[in-house]
Formats: sequence, structure tokens, C-alpha cells
Amino acid sequence: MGGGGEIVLAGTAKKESKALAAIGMKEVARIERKYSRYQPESVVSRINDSAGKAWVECDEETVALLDYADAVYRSSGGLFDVTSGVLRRAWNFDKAETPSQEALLPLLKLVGWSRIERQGSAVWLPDEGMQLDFGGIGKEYAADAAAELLAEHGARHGYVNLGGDIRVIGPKPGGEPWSIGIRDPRNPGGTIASILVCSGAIATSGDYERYFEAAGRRYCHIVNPKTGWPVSHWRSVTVLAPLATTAGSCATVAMLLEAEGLNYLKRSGFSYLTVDQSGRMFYNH
Amino acid sequence: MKKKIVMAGCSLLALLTMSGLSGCSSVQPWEKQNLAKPAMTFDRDRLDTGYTEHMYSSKEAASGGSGVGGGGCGCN
Amino acid sequence: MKRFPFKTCRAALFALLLSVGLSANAHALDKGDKAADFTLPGKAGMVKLSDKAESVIYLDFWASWCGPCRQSFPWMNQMQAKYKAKGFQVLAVNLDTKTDDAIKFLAQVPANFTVAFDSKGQTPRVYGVKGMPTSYLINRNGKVLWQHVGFRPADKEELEKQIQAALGGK
Amino acid sequence: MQSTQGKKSNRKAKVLGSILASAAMLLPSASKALADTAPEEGVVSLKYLNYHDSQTGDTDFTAGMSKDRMTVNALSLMTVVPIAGKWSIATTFVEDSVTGASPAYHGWGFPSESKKDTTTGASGDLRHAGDLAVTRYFSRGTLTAGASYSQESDYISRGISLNGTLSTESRNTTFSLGTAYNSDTIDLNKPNVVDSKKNDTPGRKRVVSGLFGVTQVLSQNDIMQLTATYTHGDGYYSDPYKDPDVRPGKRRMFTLMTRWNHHFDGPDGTARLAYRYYTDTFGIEAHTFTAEYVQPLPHGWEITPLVRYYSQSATSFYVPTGDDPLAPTPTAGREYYSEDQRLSAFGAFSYGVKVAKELGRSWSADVKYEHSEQRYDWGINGHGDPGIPTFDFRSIQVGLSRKF
Repeated sequence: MGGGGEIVLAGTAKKESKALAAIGMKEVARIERKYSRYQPESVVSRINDSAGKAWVECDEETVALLDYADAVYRSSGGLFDVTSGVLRRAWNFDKAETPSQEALLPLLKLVGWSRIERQGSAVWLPDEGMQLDFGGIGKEYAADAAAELLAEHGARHGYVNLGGDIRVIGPKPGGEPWSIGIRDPRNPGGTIASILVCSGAIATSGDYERYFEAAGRRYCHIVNPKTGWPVSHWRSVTVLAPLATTAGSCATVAMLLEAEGLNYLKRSGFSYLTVDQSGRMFYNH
Repeated sequence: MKKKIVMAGCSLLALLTMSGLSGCSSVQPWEKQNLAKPAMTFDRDRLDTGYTEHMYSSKEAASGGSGVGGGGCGCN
Repeated sequence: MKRFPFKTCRAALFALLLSVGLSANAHALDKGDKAADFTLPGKAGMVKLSDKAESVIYLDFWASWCGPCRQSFPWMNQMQAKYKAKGFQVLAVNLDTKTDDAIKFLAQVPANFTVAFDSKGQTPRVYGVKGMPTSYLINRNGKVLWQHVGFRPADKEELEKQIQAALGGK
Repeated sequence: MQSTQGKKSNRKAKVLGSILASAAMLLPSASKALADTAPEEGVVSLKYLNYHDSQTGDTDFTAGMSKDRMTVNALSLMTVVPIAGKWSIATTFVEDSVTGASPAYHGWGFPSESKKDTTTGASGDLRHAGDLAVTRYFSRGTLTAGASYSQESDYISRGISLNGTLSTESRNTTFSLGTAYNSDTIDLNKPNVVDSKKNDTPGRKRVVSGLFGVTQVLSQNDIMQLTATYTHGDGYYSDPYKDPDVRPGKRRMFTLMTRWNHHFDGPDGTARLAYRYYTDTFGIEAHTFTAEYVQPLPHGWEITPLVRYYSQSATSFYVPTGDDPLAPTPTAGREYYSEDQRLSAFGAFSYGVKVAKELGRSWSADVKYEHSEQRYDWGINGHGDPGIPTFDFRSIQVGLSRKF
């Protein structure tokens, strides 16, 4: 999943907070190890290696994650597709070159969540070379999982922050909300707004995390699975929702829906703040 | 002769409604599954009723009864 | 041409109208009453109202044959999802005399909230249900905040405000 | 296959699973189509009617008086659009075309030197009609304002109506109150109008009507409705195409209708019974009994056989046929007179059947056949006119409708 992680706890003795934070971090590490494409023995790698060859039995947590991926796929009208990670092979952000259509076509054939087959807790990727990638879900899910675990262990005040996706465990000890700044998509050090949050989660999806610019245009890592090309309408989308998993998916889907993203966020009923390519902000909070 | 019939009609109306109101045990809102069926309602297929009433009233002297309003016609 | 005896007939009709007393039966749960507890069979195991004591409960009495009830389900799904994290629970009590009518309905209309079955109609009697559907909002300490009869799309906004108010004030 | 280590991680998996489940529930849908809100019971329906009537002289007195009379083809479209459960707007359009005519006088249309043969008695042309009703729904009642318009080559009718209903708290008793005003104009200078009537008083008619009804739930399977209507009409009632035909200039009508629907738990069928009592100042008194039985069948089929009996007395100014049914009867010394057979005493039996089919959740189609036969000696309201040949009509209706 990449990106730094921090757990802030308040209202308990330093030693106890440290122990609690360690438990949280252990949970984040477990999820990262289990669902990372880079770790050879992770569940995701095992599924990807059996693509086109064999069915793979999954444990309850993985089945829940696959169900969630399906829910987001349907909710986004097919744009949020966990099998679109394979397109990253055509987009090398270090070389700063746009891929040719010939390079993209074979990869596009390997994308298609609707072609994944599932029987009970087993999953089958029909074509060799197809790949699952929980990148768009895993980080936010880990934040939720860690926060729930800490709350279970008695933590009442604090939050879990994984690379900008934050799940609040509870307000500051006195009950005041945490003040969370939203990064300026075009000025790494600066923030464009800050939101007071005492419960729920906040996640941001932007075109500034991994990108390159060529011929005056910016190509970011959020790729439309149907065209194979990166989205360009929004600079960043920030969503406030009860769970980080939901906030993260809504932000990413809004980015993928481009112009239609605003209506999607309005229908979600969550608070949001978006910045378009001209720098104009749209929000309802 | 007519007077008697009309009086009978009115008193029948009054009698039935009175008995209807106090007599029967009142049906609870959640016991109305049969009453909710379309066949149990009184204005079910308006176009069918429209044609049927129109046909009979243009071939018989009597007309109306279930409602007021609606277009007249020179059906002769 | 004899005079037509309309006068007498009209008099009889109006007499009838005046004599009809609009009977309002006595017992019903009013605002501020304690919500009567009950235990009913649910989709998976028994459902007890007081088990949900900590949360704000939207108690809805419905039946498969009732049109407005069908329209309220998508909205109840949305409310349940939107405010679940804030401790909001929809509890939909089905009053079909034949429970498998309800099962057939639930196969067609998704219900992402707790459903219980009362084919004998005991709980609606206690709560004084007047029409179908009838919903009650019960706050965290078990008091009935209000009763709402029927369901119309135009009611959604007002109902959601009431739910937010109930959730807001701990 | 990773084995789950013991009960603790199994419970944890459940907690984590529930995070993802509730996260999934919170997701809005991209396309509106996904969120399937239940239909608000809006309806669009189309109905075609083919009507044909004929007359058969099957008694020795009316021998030879058999003739096909009239054919009507009609098409009607209705839409009901609900608005946020508070309002609904219903519109209906009808276009019917009439060919052939009803008899201008006794024995009209039969070759006989003694009569002047007028060509037609009915407008062989198109009629267009439409009405609009706006209904406001309250918690225990409704209010409906309606407007109607009907036009054919020689007749224009305009009407407005207001109807309200109010239920008791238990909704077991509903009162309804209604009133309507109709204004019709008859074009008297059409070519086929009988010469003597061309300069009659202006062809206008104004009708005011009122309605009072009570609908009462009697049991879980029984509901009854009593409706009384009173109509007060003034103006031109004579028929411009018929001679001899002079009718009174005002008409008061009173109807009392009792309807009772009973549901049978066993076959899940419904019996629908109705009795209408009618009386008016033309001297007509009529009884109408109708009975239907709606029987649902598997796969969305539904069949409804129906029977109807009707009996009416003659108007006080009906001129019966003399000893020769073909010859006109002298009308000297009478203020009002008419030979229109619809004003004579008769009885009528009708039977029919309607078959409907549900097509998926929103479409439904239906076909209805009905046949009615009138005979002068089938009535219970006094002796009929044997000179009137038996009259039959049959109708076929085909309908299609869609809920949305």
C-alpha cells in the first residue's frame, strides 16, 4: 500500500498509548502483508499466480473484501475495477511517456471484474495474466480495522492516519474535534482547508500522489479501466464518511466519474470537498 | 307509488349504513390484506367502466349512479 | 305530473350524516410513553426491542400487500445505511397473517435492516397502529418521540430531520 | 488454504467482515437506475372498443324488421401521474367514430311507401372527448377537481366537477361528496336536422349533479358502498334528428346505488355485486343488477365472468306503436311525445367475460367481450311495446396498461 502511517492516541499514559499504538500498527502491517501485490506469499499474489489455472479458496476476510470490491464495482457503474491494476504496466510514471494503443490493447483485455468467477468462498481469474489489486481499498480498510481494534482495547481519543486516509477513534480528551487539514493538490506543503472531525473518517483521492506531466498535460495513477487512460477532471476529491473504506472508495469513484463525480457525491449524502483543474472548489459541509 | 319507492330507498340507505358502522367489529388496519386487492376496490379499470357506462346509458334511459362529472355526448 | 318527493329524501340523508359519530378508540401509545417491549421471530433468530436499547429505533409496522410500505423500503435502507454508525436502527415488524407472503415480498424488495414477524398482530394493537404503514421513533432511553401514519415520498425530508434530531441530542 | 487459527481470529474476521459489509451499504449508486425506488403507482393505459348493435324482428308482429344498426370504434388513452404521494394528475382522451344510425322513428329504415325515408338519424362522424382530474391526497381524505370536454360535429359538451372523500381514523368508513356542472350545446342547423326543429329554442342544456356516498368495511372480506346521486337538468332534451320527438325541457334524476364486494379466502376470488335504483321526472324507473366474479389464475392470468339484468318503465310521453309497427302513431293533443324505443318499457339481460394477464411487474393486458339483449317483455316495470323488435348489442374491448 505504501505511504507513511501514524496512530495518534490521547488521554492515556504515554506507556499505555505506545502499547496500544503498537497493536494498531501490527494490524495495519498484517493487512498490508496479506493483501500486497509486492509480497510473493500474500493472498493477492497467490490468487494472481493461479489466474487462468486454478480456483483459489479464500478465508472469510478475503471473501468480505471481494464482496466489497464487487459492491464498489456496481456502485461506480463498472469504473472502480480491482482488476485494472494490470494497466499500470503500460503507465511507467518514471519514463514520463504515454503508452501507444498497441501497448494498451492487450492489457485492456486482461481487465474485467465482471469476468471473475466466484463459487462460495473460492475465486477464479479466467485468463492468465489477470491481476487483482486491492490498492484502492486496502489502505482505508486497514485504517478502519486498526481503529476498531484500538477502540476494542479501550482507546477513546485519537485517530489512525495511513497516507492521508484518516479514521477517527474518538475526539480529543476534552471532547473537542480533531482539526484535519486537506492538502493543496498543487502545493505539497500547503493546505486548502481544514475540517473539524470528532468521529467517522476522511479520505482524499488526488492526481498529485503519483503522476507525470507530458506536453502540458498531467497523467495521474487513477486510470479509467474502460479506456486505459488516466482521469483528468478533478485535481482532488476529499470525502467525510462514517468509515474510511467508504470515504476512500467514494473519493476514488468520484475521480473516476470525472464530471459526473459531483452528482455521485451529492447522492452519497456525505460531506465532500473537490478541486477541479481550474482550481475551483466545490463542497457541502 | 314513486314516493313510496324513494322513501324505501332512503331508509334502506340510512338503515344499512347505521348497522354497518356500529354493528360490525372494526377491522384493524393490518387485517386488510384482502381489502387491499385491486378486485376489492370500486374504481378499478376506469377506461373499461367509461366505455361500459357510455354504452349502456346511450342504449337505455337510465344512467349514472357511481359518480358525477365526465363528458356528455349527443349519442342518439 | 306529480311533484317529485325530493325534499323528504334529502332530509333523511342529512339526518344520517349527523348521527354518525366518528369513533376514536381509546388506547394508543402517545408521544413520551415508554415503548412497550416485545420479542418476535426475525429473519435469523429472535428479535427483542430492548436489546437495541442503546440506539435510536425507527419501529415500522408494515405488510406485503400495502403499497406505501413497498415505497418506504428503499428509503429505510438508505436511512439505515446512512446513520448506522451513529447508532440508528430500523426495526420493521411485518403484520402479514401468512408470513410466507412477507418472505416472497422480501425476496423481491431488499431490506438491509432488522425484520421481525408478528402474524397474530399483538404488537400493533399495543402500539395503537391506525394505518399501514405506521412508524414510531424511539429514542435511546426507550421513549416514543412520535408516531407517523402512512408513507409518502414527500414525508422523507421531514422524517429524516426528525431522525437526525433524535440522533443529535444524545 | 490458510486455516483460521482458533476461535479468536474467527471472531475478529467477523468484526472485520462487518466493517466491509456496512461500508458496502453506505455506497451510493452511480446510476440512478440502480436505486430501484418502488413505482409510485403511475399508470398509462390504452383501451380499444368495437361495438356493434342490431335489431331482429323475431315475433310475428315485428316480422321483417331485422336490420344491422350501428357500429362504433373507439380508442381511449389514460395516464395517471402521482406526484410525491401528495398529488396525482389523471388525463383521459377518447376518440370514437360512429357509423350507422339508431331508428329515427318506429320502423325507420324499412322499405315502405307510406313513410318519408330520412337518410340518417345519427352523426356518422368522429367524436373527441377528454378529461383532466387533479387529486390532492390528505392523511385521511382526498379532493379531486375535474374538467371535461367532448366535441362532435353537432354537439359540444363542457363540464367541471369537484369530489371529496373523508375517512374515519380507523379508515373503515369513508364518506364521499361530489358535485358537477355540465353545459352542452347542440348545433341545430346541420343538414340532417328535422326541418321543423331548425328554429327551436337554442340547442343548449345545463346539468348540475350532486353525489353523497358512504363506503363501509364490514369485515376482512367484505366492503359495501352506498351512493346517492341527484341530477338537475334544464334545456334541450329533444332529439333533433327524430320526428316525431318533442321532450320536456327539464329533467330531474335520482339514483341510489348499493355495491358490495366479497372476497372468498378459499379460491382467493372476489364477487362484486351492485344494484342501482334509478328514477326521473320523465317517468322512468329502472332497476339494474350486475354481478361479476374475479378469479385469479396461475401465471398472472385472471378471468372475470359477468352478468347483468336491467329493467325500465316507459316514459310518460313515449308513443307506443299502433297496430301497424311501421306506421307512425298520431301525436295530436300531446304536449310531449317520442317514438324513441329507448324510452319504452323493456328488460335486458347481458353476459360477458373479461380475461386479463399480468406481463411482468409493470405491464398488463386484458380482453373483454359483452353481449346485451333487450326485449319488450323482459322488464318488471310495466308492460313493454310489442312493436319494438328485439335489440342486441355486443362489445369487444382490448386493453394494455403499464405501471411506472
